[in-house]
Amino acid sequence: MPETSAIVLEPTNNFLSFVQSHTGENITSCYQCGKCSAGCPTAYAMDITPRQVMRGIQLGLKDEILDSSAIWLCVSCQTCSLRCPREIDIAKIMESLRLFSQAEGRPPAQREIAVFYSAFLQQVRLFGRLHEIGLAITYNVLSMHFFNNIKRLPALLTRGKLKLVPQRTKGSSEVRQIEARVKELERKSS
Amino acid sequence: MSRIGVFVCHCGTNIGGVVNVPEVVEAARHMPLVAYADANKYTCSEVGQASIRDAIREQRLDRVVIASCSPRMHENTFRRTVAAAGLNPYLLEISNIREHCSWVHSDSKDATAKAIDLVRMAVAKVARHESLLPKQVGLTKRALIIGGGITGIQAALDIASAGHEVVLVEKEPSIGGRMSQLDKTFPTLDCSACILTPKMVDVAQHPNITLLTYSEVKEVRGFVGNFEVDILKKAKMVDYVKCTGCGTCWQACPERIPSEFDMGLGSRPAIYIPFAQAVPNKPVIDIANCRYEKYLKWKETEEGPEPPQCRICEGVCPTEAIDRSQKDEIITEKFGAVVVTTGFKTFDHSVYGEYGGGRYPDVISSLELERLMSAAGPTGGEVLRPSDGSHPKNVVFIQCVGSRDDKVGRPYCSKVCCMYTAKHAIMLREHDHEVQCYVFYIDVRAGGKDFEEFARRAQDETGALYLRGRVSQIYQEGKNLKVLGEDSLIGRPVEIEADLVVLATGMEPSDNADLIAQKLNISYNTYNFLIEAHPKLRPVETQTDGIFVAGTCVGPRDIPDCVAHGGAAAAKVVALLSQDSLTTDPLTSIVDPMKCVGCFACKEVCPFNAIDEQVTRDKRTIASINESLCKGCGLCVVACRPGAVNLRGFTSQQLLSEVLTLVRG
Amino acid sequence: MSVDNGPLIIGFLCNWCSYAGADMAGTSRAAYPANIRIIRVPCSGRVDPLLIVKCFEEGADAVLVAGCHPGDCHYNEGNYYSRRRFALLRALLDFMGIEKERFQVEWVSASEGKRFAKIVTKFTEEMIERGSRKAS
Amino acid sequence: MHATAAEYDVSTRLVCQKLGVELRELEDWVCCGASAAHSTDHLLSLALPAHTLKQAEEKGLPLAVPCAMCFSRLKFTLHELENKDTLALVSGAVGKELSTAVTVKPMLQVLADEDIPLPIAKPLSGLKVACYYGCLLVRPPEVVGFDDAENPQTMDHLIERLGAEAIDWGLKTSCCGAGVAFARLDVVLKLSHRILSLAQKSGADCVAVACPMCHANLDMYQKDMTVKLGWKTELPVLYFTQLMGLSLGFSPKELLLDKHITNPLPMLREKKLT
Ligand SMILES: Cc1cc2nc3c(=O)[nH]c(=O)nc-3n(C[C@H](O)[C@H](O)[C@H](O)COP(=O)(O)OP(=O)(O)OC[C@H]3O[C@@H](n4cnc5c(N)ncnc54)[C@H](O)[C@@H]3O)c2cc1C
Ligand SMILES: Cc1cc2nc3c(=O)[nH]c(=O)nc-3n(C[C@H](O)[C@H](O)[C@H](O)COP(=O)(O)OP(=O)(O)OC[C@H]3O[C@@H](n4cnc5c(N)ncnc54)[C@H](O)[C@@H]3O)c2cc1C
Ligand code: SF4
Ligand code: SF4
Ligand code: SF4
Ligand code: SF4
Ligand code: SF4
Ligand code: SF4
Ligand code: SF4
Ligand code: SF4
Repeated sequence: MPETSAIVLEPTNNFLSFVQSHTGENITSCYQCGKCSAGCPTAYAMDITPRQVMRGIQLGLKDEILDSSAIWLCVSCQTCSLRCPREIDIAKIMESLRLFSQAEGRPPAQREIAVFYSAFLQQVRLFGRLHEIGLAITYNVLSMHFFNNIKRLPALLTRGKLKLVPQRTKGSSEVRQIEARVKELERKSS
Repeated sequence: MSRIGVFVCHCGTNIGGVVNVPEVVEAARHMPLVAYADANKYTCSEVGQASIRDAIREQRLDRVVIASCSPRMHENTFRRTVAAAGLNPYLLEISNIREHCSWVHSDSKDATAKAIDLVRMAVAKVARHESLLPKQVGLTKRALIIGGGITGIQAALDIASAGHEVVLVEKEPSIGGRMSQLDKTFPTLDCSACILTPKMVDVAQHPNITLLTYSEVKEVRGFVGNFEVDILKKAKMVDYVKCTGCGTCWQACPERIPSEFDMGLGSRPAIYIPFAQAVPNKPVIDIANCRYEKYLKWKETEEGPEPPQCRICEGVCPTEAIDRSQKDEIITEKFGAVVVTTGFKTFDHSVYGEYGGGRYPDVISSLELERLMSAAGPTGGEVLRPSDGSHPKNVVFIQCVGSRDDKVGRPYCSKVCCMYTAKHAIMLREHDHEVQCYVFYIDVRAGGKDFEEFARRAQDETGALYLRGRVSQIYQEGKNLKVLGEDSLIGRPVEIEADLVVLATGMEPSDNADLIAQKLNISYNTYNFLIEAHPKLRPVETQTDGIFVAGTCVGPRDIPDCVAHGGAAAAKVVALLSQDSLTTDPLTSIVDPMKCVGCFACKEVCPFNAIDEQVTRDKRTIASINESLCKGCGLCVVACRPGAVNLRGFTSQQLLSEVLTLVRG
Repeated sequence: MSVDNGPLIIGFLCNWCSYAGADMAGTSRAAYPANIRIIRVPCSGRVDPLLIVKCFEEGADAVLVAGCHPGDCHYNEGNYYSRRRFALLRALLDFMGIEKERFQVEWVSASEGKRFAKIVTKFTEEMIERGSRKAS
Repeated sequence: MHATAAEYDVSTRLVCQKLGVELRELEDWVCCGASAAHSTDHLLSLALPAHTLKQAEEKGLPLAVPCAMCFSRLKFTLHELENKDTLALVSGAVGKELSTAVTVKPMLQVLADEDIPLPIAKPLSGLKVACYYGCLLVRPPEVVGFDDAENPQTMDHLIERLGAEAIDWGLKTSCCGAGVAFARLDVVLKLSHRILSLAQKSGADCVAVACPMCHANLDMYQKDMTVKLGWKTELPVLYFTQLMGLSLGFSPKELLLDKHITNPLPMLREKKLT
């Protein structure tokens, strides 16, 4: 952890209780076995491993955790949660930490990933589903191949007749409405 | 009319300093039925006890209340005191005015008022006490031991040496248990067979021990001192009187079956002894796999292709010991005590999909490694990879597999695997100096005499690299295995390419441990480990008198602990069997035959199966309580709607009178 | 009844755990109010719900039943039965117009002397606050 | 769920047609937001998939989802909506009364159904396939409720029914790097390279996938792997629906097999499957 002086521990660990109550996960029960980090595909690239993220929360090292690259490099693959012997949902905690970090307006340690995420949402907002050109403009590190062949993203229904409906974008206005309502709800609750 | 005597104790200033003792004595004098009241400085002292005895005689008292310390402290002492004065010892009630009064209240007035209440309640209760006689029942001076591992062997030898008869029931064809599968043993590295075999032979030769191998306990009836047990003796198809154990048959048998003893790494014939030093050293025929038995089965229906009629064993046996007329047989035996030593099995690691789920031949369990290292094992003591028979050079050990893992429902520590992994690391290096061992651990638990030194040896002298972290995944890559872990001390993922991975699989109780427990009416926990009467103070006793437990069926432990445990259980059994009769506590429940309607609500709740059905002379089926089994919990009393059961010493009338005296004043 | 000040509380304590726990409170001099009168029973499963009803009928202000922690019962499963019975009793008390707060069930082990004292102290204070049943 | 690739789309439709599985596209689906939404806003990450679920519910039809990420989010949403408070909250956000009475299945599960007969025209004999499921199709098991999380078999059984050999290998469910490709290509390269090289070492002629994102990561960057990680060969990465299509008698062209970055045609020709 990027701390050069000794860790000064406070008798009350607000960060731990905050994370625990918001995720419903019992982080105290982590016994630091490292199985999460051992199986994490991106741990090698993280500044601190998922196990150390858990330990950091146990110690209340809020800044180190919320400013870490680890929370942004986590790809939500669920491997850690699947195997944790203490049945901690680490992936869920990582996800929450990203939210907390953003909510505090911290500059993300992995800027590109965070930017990509918001570019992505921007797309959904505009078109209801992904539009490769739009994303390419918004996110300039685009590899053209990736979205080259994308026509639509079908959620398909089995049964009934095969009836292909041309792509519509009615969804996008719905997304904007949903987003507006989410914002409203969140404003009320905070 | 009763003549009750009340004796109030000062306990120096312990009681007297807070409670106004003279005031309590004075109040007692005016309580109904109280004929005499007095105070004592130290009631439990010889002087104090003498004054009670004198008062009983002089005042012709027929019931006594002593207001003093907790009954848990001196009830038995004072029972003897009143008995010495000729009273029935159960006509005594103790009023706890020290622990429950003077020691917890400081206000003298409140404490005195409370002490008077407590005495009044005791007086009301004692008036309703009856004379009770502890019963004497006879006992069978024989012990049954279920399971012939090292624990059962030790217990059998100790009980037998104390002069009592022992029957040792073992489900396998040989005794020896898991220890017989081990190569060397920590922390001294003695050869397991070398220290175990002499004990096994002692069991076979001891005049007081009857060995019933290939047998199982079917049913248990009765109670302490008087158990009746049905034992199933499975057909061995070999006449042990004629058989000399010459081995001709098992060498000739053409059938090959994976050997249970070698963890499936080797094979055995259909007529077999599990291992060379087996006791008894005589074979059994595995009916399910014997060719001729299959042929006989086939004859019944003639469906499918006809199997060969082998019977080679019969042909070669020089003593004509093969006896196909044998049938499974149930015998009934009587015992005074039972010791359960059914041991353990290792956790089945195939539930760990991330470790290959049992698919990779070179991911083996530690017990399999023991067989590979054993000179008597399938590879003659050479450690060879199961996949291709090559000598592994990079060996990864993973500790805590199936232990300390909520995900697989095994949160407990198996206690021996840190140590045996260290043993394996040391021994692999002894087998082959080029072997590099890697040990993934969470903690190295080496509590025990010479254990830490031993575990250090693995790290200091063999160059084994200990890595702190639990492995997340193993996968096959070409001929080798890729192991993904984290070194949690440096905080980085590590990858190792291994030739062999050894999983230190945890301990769990043998199959059917729960069924055995149910038959014996003893408790077991969620993992089926048997529950002792008290984890610290009564480690080998159970809640059911006369039933004892020892060894790994109670919880994970190593050989030294198993031997100590087996010996401890034996000592308890010997203490029990050395009595000529057993005294039963008379504070049991009793059924009023006139009130009982035969609903058996009582029977349903009784935790000790103490309630039987009984037919009265007028042909009604009613409940009857076996006083030897009843432990006086009183559950039945509350369950009985018509109020036909009552618990001696705590009758419904007594409890009610305590309440009424208290509330009405 | 000689509790001059405050409520009368009857405590039924199982011999193996809670009675011993109360002894432990004594041994460790963990003080608590003197309102409670303890009746020893072999097991919390021996306590007949009807007896508790009787206590209230006769004018007791509160009843405490304490037994071994679930799983620790000296008789294997006695406290398991009592747990179920007392849940039913609570509903019944409500029906009879007795505030169910006046009846409390606790699990106290033989080593929890201090805890026993705390439980009794708290319970007594609550009952003082609630007042005597006669008065109300 | 970034979008579905044409190869997947086309081959799925062809196969469905052949098998008589009839598909209807939701008129109005909304992107689940994938990891982007759940990385940044929890409520939104539930509301977007909930909207899609609602439509399926209104139609009374089960959802067959081709994208693993999308499937995962829909299942997660269903799982979270089990909680009454969450249900109310998300209903508020979507502006409709939601329920959890919708069946959501991955396309793989729908098409691998053993009850649907496979009129095999050309068995894929001699073809060794490494079935790659990726992480999200099977995880977490209590949420997705589909196959074994460590060693799934659905696709393997299907591939065997096509006459090919499904090899046993150890990285079926290892993560390929998912959506970090844009920002941290190095990470995706490393993870995908590990997967591809194990598949190849284990004797596979190709990798079969069931998700557009898995496909993109494994198929597109093999050249980059050669440059950065010394990946010496190529390993075709096909949609399982393309393999189904081949065995059902469609031509490589129809199945858009020529559109992949790592060209599978030489390999298929060598195996005499084209
Ligand atoms: C890989 C490994 C290495 C080990 N190495 C060491 C070591 O180096 N040093 C050390 O001290 N400890 C070691 N141990 C631990 C040691 O094996 C055990 O402590 C010991 O063997 C337990 O003995 P037991 O008698 O309790 O049980 P067991 O040996 O399991 O014996 C139980 C017996 O009961 C029989 N049985 C079971 N159920 C029934 C039934 N229903 N009816 C009749 N019979 C039944 C079984 O067949 C068996 O014979 C090791 C354990 C393992 C797994
Ligand atoms: C801080 C601490 C906490 C512990 N907590 C626990 C716990 O929670 N649970 C647990 O299970 N264990 C606990 N233990 C361990 C436990 O205390 C011991 O296992 C146990 O008390 C040992 O009992 P013993 O009879 O062997 O020895 P001791 O208790 O030492 O008894 C030996 C007796 O022999 C007497 N003696 C010594 N020499 C002679 C002589 N020459 N002649 C005559 N008499 C002699 C001594 O005066 C002493 O009375 C704890 C230990 C410590 C230090
Ligand atoms: S796997 Fe679970 S217990 Fe182990 S370090 Fe990670 S979070 Fe902690
Ligand atoms: S969910 Fe995140 S932290 Fe967990 S293993 Fe996957 S990438 Fe690593
Ligand atoms: S009998 Fe009990 S209270 Fe009386 S002196 Fe003895 S120890 Fe003290
Ligand atoms: S050949 Fe006969 S005597 Fe020899 S071991 Fe076999 S059964 Fe016994
Ligand atoms: S009959 Fe044949 S197969 Fe059966 S035990 Fe004898 S030799 Fe072996
Ligand atoms: S003894 Fe060691 S290896 Fe075994 S479960 Fe305990 S800590 Fe793990
Ligand atoms: S519950 Fe009472 S009435 Fe019923 S059988 Fe038992 S003793 Fe008889
Ligand atoms: S008192 Fe308890 S042990 Fe005795 S018969 Fe009644 S329920 Fe059974």
